[in-house]
Amino acid sequence: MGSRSDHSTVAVSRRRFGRPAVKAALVSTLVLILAACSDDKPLNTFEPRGPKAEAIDNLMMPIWYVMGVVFLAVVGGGIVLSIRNRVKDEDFDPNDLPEQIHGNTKVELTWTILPAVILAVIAIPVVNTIWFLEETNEPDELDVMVIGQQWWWEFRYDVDGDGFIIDANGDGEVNDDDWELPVQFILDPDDVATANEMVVPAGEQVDLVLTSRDVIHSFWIPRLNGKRDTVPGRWHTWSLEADNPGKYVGWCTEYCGLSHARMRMSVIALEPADYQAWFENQQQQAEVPTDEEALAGRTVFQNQCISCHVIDDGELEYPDDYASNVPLASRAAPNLTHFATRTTFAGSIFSVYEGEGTTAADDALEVSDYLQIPELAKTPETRDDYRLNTALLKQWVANAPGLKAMSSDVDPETGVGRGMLAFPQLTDEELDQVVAYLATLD
Amino acid sequence: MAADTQLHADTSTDTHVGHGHDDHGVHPTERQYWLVFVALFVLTGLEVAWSYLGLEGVALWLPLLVMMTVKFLLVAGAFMHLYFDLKILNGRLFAWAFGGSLVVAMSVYVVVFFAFDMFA
Amino acid sequence: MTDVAALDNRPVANSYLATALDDHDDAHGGHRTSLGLSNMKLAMWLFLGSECLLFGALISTYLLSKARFVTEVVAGNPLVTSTMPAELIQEFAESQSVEPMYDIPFTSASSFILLMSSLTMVLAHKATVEDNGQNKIWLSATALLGSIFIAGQVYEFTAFYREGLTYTGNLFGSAFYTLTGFHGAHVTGGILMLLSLVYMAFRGKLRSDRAETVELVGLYWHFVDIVWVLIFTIVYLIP
Amino acid sequence: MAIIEEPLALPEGTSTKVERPLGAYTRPRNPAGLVNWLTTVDHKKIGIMYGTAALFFLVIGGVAALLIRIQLAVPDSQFLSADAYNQIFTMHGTVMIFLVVMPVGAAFANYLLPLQVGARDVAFPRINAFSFWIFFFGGLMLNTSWFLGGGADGGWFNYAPNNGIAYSPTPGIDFWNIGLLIVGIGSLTGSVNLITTVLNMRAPGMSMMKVPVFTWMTLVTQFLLLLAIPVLTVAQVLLSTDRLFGANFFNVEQGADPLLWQHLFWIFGHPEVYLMILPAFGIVSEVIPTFARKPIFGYPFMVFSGIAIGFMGFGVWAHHMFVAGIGPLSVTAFTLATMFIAVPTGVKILNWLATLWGGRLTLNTPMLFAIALVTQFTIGGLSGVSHSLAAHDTQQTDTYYIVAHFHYVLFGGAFFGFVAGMYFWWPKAFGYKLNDKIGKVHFWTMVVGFNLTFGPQHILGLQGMPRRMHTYADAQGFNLWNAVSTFGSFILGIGTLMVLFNAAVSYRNWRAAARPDVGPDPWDSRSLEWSIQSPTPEHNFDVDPVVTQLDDFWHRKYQKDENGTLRQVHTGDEIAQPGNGEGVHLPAPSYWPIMLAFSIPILGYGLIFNLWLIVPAVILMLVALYGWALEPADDLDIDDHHDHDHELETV
Repeated sequence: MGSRSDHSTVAVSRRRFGRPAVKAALVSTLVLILAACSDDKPLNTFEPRGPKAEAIDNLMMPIWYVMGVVFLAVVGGGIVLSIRNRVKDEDFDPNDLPEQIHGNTKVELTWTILPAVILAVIAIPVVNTIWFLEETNEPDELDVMVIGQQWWWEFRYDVDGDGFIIDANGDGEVNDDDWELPVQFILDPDDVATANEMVVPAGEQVDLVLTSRDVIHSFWIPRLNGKRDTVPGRWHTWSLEADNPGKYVGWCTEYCGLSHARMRMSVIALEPADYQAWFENQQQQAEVPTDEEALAGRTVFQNQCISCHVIDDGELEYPDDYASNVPLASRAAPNLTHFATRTTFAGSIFSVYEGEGTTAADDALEVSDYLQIPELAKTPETRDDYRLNTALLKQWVANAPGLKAMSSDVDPETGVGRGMLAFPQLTDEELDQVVAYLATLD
Repeated sequence: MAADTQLHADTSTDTHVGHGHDDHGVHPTERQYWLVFVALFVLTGLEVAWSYLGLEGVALWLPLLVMMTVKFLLVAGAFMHLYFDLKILNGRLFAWAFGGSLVVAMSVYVVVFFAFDMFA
Repeated sequence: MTDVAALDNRPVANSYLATALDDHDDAHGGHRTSLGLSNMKLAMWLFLGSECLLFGALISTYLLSKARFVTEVVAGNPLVTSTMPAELIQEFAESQSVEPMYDIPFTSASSFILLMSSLTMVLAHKATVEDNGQNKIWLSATALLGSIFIAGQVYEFTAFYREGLTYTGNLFGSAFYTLTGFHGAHVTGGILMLLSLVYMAFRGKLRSDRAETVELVGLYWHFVDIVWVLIFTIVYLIP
Repeated sequence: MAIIEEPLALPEGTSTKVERPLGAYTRPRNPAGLVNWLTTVDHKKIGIMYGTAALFFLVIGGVAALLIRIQLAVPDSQFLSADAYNQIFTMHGTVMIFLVVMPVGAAFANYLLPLQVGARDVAFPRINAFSFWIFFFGGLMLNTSWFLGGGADGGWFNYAPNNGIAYSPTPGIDFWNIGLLIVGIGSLTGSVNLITTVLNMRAPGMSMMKVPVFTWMTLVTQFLLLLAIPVLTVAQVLLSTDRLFGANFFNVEQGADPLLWQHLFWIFGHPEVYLMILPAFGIVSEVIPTFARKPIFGYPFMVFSGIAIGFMGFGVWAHHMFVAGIGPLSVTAFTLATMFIAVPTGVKILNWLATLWGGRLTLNTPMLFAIALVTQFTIGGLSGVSHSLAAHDTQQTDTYYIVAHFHYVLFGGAFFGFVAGMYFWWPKAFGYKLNDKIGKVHFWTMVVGFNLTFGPQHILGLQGMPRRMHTYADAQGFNLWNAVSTFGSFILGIGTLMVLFNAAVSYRNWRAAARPDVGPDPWDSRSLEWSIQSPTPEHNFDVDPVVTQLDDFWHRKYQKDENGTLRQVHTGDEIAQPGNGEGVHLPAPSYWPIMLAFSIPILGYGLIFNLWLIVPAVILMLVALYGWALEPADDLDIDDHHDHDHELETV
């Protein structure tokens, strides 16, 4: 029953096993970290590009250092103490007892109170930042409504500056009571609706109103601000601002079901003048195409797509029960009125145009070209840089659930499906026509 | 019981050796039970009457909540013997177990109400 | 008795055998208590503490649902509503118009009955402690009063249902029926326990040595009563 | 001596003996083999069964973890479909939390609490058996969902309204709801039982401030369970009625607020987090003093910081909802509350370090794992501080940074602590030590694998990789660290399997060496469980140990000599109880706990598939309940000639 004797066989192997392995692990970790720093990381939270994200970063940098010191002290302390105070089994003597310290009230009070004081000091900037992030503009500035939906984003721009609702109850002013009426009377039909790409002016704070059509999503552009959930039945406020023009990508960050991983979005910040041009274009109705193939595509659209998608050209006919809601407010699917001005589709996972800098995930887009892309795609000299992604678009229209997991069965009770249906009935020719039509929507 | 006596001398006060059933403290008399019941009856009557006065806001719910709390304390204190348990050794533990849980429950849910702007 | 002979070749000083208590006490194993309290009673109180959180959550859910039912139902989620066919919206609006019409005198009477059952419960306990043979009467009375309360609740539910307040119709209905239903289920459980005690009492097996059993059922029963005290005021009297 | 009464005398001529409860059964008598395990009410066997069951579920959760890592090893992976991935990550979290970490905590608690407080068994042995069986059946039921329409796919947090029937029409979430409701019943009864045991069954002289730290931490844990489980129960009842009967609690179209689910879930969920880690804190607080040959530094601070952590655990739940839109005022309040929870946690870590300070350390496997807990948990604690700051949390929440954080806390913290405890108490439970050499290989494999798996996830999260993604794209810069993480996860998988390997090898060697006696006190330890033979005799203690101070057993071994120097005056083997408890009266085994536990999942299947199933379930339940109530807690005829217990247990 010797309590210690069986240890001796083990002691020999320890030194040989431990140290070099640890060293090797440390060195290789360091190398890996350095290698990783050179990669391109469009979502990196350490590279703020707007005042709100910078505020978060500035709050944290000193705290990271404090944490680093604590980390080294505790982990290092643990390792050093273990090695220094170690008694080898062969040296073990039951009567070699260390001093039996039961505690030291002063020391313990110190390391209870001191961290509490440090935390109390840290709390001041922490609380300040919380309230800074919540700050919004005065009314009348640009507001964008962000609507999460399985699995894409809709953005509505308040065109006339009267908010997102109209005087629905007829009391002479637009106020909170108007929210209490069903939506088709609420959402301002004059607003601009777009999907997956939010275009904003650079250097200006954009206030967001966030909600959701189905489940909880979360809107997050890491380089511009932290995230905020979009919760059905609730309207949250949040804001973002980009210092400079550029493309800033984000990702839905609240688990929202099947294709949560494929629900992305981007913010494209333009020079204010460019933004103004973009905005004015978005307010225009789509033109009825003159090209024969595109016109045929419009007919296919009218027959197959119109119960979900909206294209506002003033002439397409919509089902009656949605009459009050069209033309601009979209329903369960993206508003396609200016589809060709967007660079991504399907929850920002696919590119509308092929070519350098247009992949959905990266942020290398030449934003200075952004407004011209539909034009450039048609011009023979530049067509190779921005070529419409026809094959992918056709595939998408024909069988969207094949490209992105969706539960597109229609709920018999509400008539709502989640995600886009497959259209096996469309012929290859019809698909070509639809895509040709979509290409005209700029 | 000599061993017990010896033991009590050198151990902490909150530890005792004994058998089950040591917690039979003083229980109320039948008369006291009836009195408590009458009080509950009267309070219930008062509550109903108050709700018929047509008051609104604080004037309505504050007295109602006060009367509710008194009824609560009467049942817990007298019928559940909590008041009498306090008089037996360690009997306060029952009140702690129940009251502590009650306090946690109330604090937690009141905070939830705040989070939902229920008091706004 | 511990076999002391087994200790022969062991040093006795400092061993636990040398400082053991009277061995006779020890043999009662599970019945030594360090607080001088009964295990069963302590456990019951802990369980009731846990129930506080349970009913707290249910009452909170009810209050929240009621608040939102009154002020925000129609706003609901307009974006979802926008995708609903018009007739569904119509149906929805109708379901929201159903409000409960509390019958305060009726509920006051059933509250009173439940309070009275608490009185009979303590009297049953007292009768058991005193072993005066009356406990079967008081236990039967308690079970009977509890059953009347449950019958009243069934009647109330039926009346509300006929007025159109259904479990699935709107948020308020779900919350109301769940809260009061949970309480009703607790009362029913209590009645089952009481009936078991009544059976034992009539068989003459519920003597003073089992007073604690009656007390435990009593604690549960009074707790259920307390919950109703809260529900009656919060749900019925404060609109 | 008013509080010490003579036992109540039985009325003359009465017998409480119930030969055949309900006329159908005699209770199991001295059963052997399987029947013994099915009907046992012995807290030690129940503890071992908790551990074994948790190991079984660990395999399920671990395979799910490896599938997740394989899927994420490369961008745009097609290994798993989105649907399969969502089920797997949901079930991984659910199984690991409810069916692995919690029951392992329960295993240690069941085995050790009665021993550490010097009791023969827990307060309610049959309820203890019931707690285990209902946990086990609930866990099995949850996992049958794999074969009955698919696992839950809403995440372990299962946010409304994504958990509604409209968005998750398969029965997976119903299984999640009802399975966990059933598991929760076991946790609740278990907590009542263990709290009563610790408070009311301590050995003579053992006041609360002489109770070992492990027992204290487990006591706090059980209080957290007691108060947190009912909140989850309500949330799951609301959700079940929504899904199964068309109620409207989370129906947004009817005005419901989805945040109600989040509040209820996290009021439960945050105490849940602490109740997973606290038992491990308790374990290392036993292991470190033993192998440092020093008392725990600052015992009262350790105890009160544990209580503080438990108490504050109920006041910080909304930090899981910083970005959910609860308003800046709530966010500020919960940020402050959360930040200050770092204080008691920091106290614990510093006190462990202070225990190491100046100690004479034996660096064997349990000690290595205990020190690893201190360091790895510190990393998790620090990352926890970084997202207690709500502003910063808006960048971190729902990213892999959080995944890294809670794996450092739950794996590097709780799990390492459990492994330390396993190596430490293995000889007490089974009579032989686990091989220390293999143990050290096991240790290094796990530490390296663990850090390779979860360390890189810090970087991924800060680089913006969200959680719960079945795939990611090539151009997002996540490729390298995901590959490293997957590589690490396989090392970790091997490390985890070495638990089994070590147990098998050690057992074989022990058997080959003709089962040498490891002795009652193989580690020269401090608390009461080492003052009895190994493996623990069925009756635990021959006589009630009388306790005079904290670490009473150690102080009987080491005393000051005439010069005032501390010397070993006895070895543990010399003064341990010999294990021949004659005339000791033990609670007898019973069929009813397992029967009652078995009836409840049938009820669950009934709710999900066919309400008629409820009828046989309720009949079985009532039979079991009444059988239980009519059966005496102790069988009067089993190997016992002592005067009998005369009290009927009614619950």
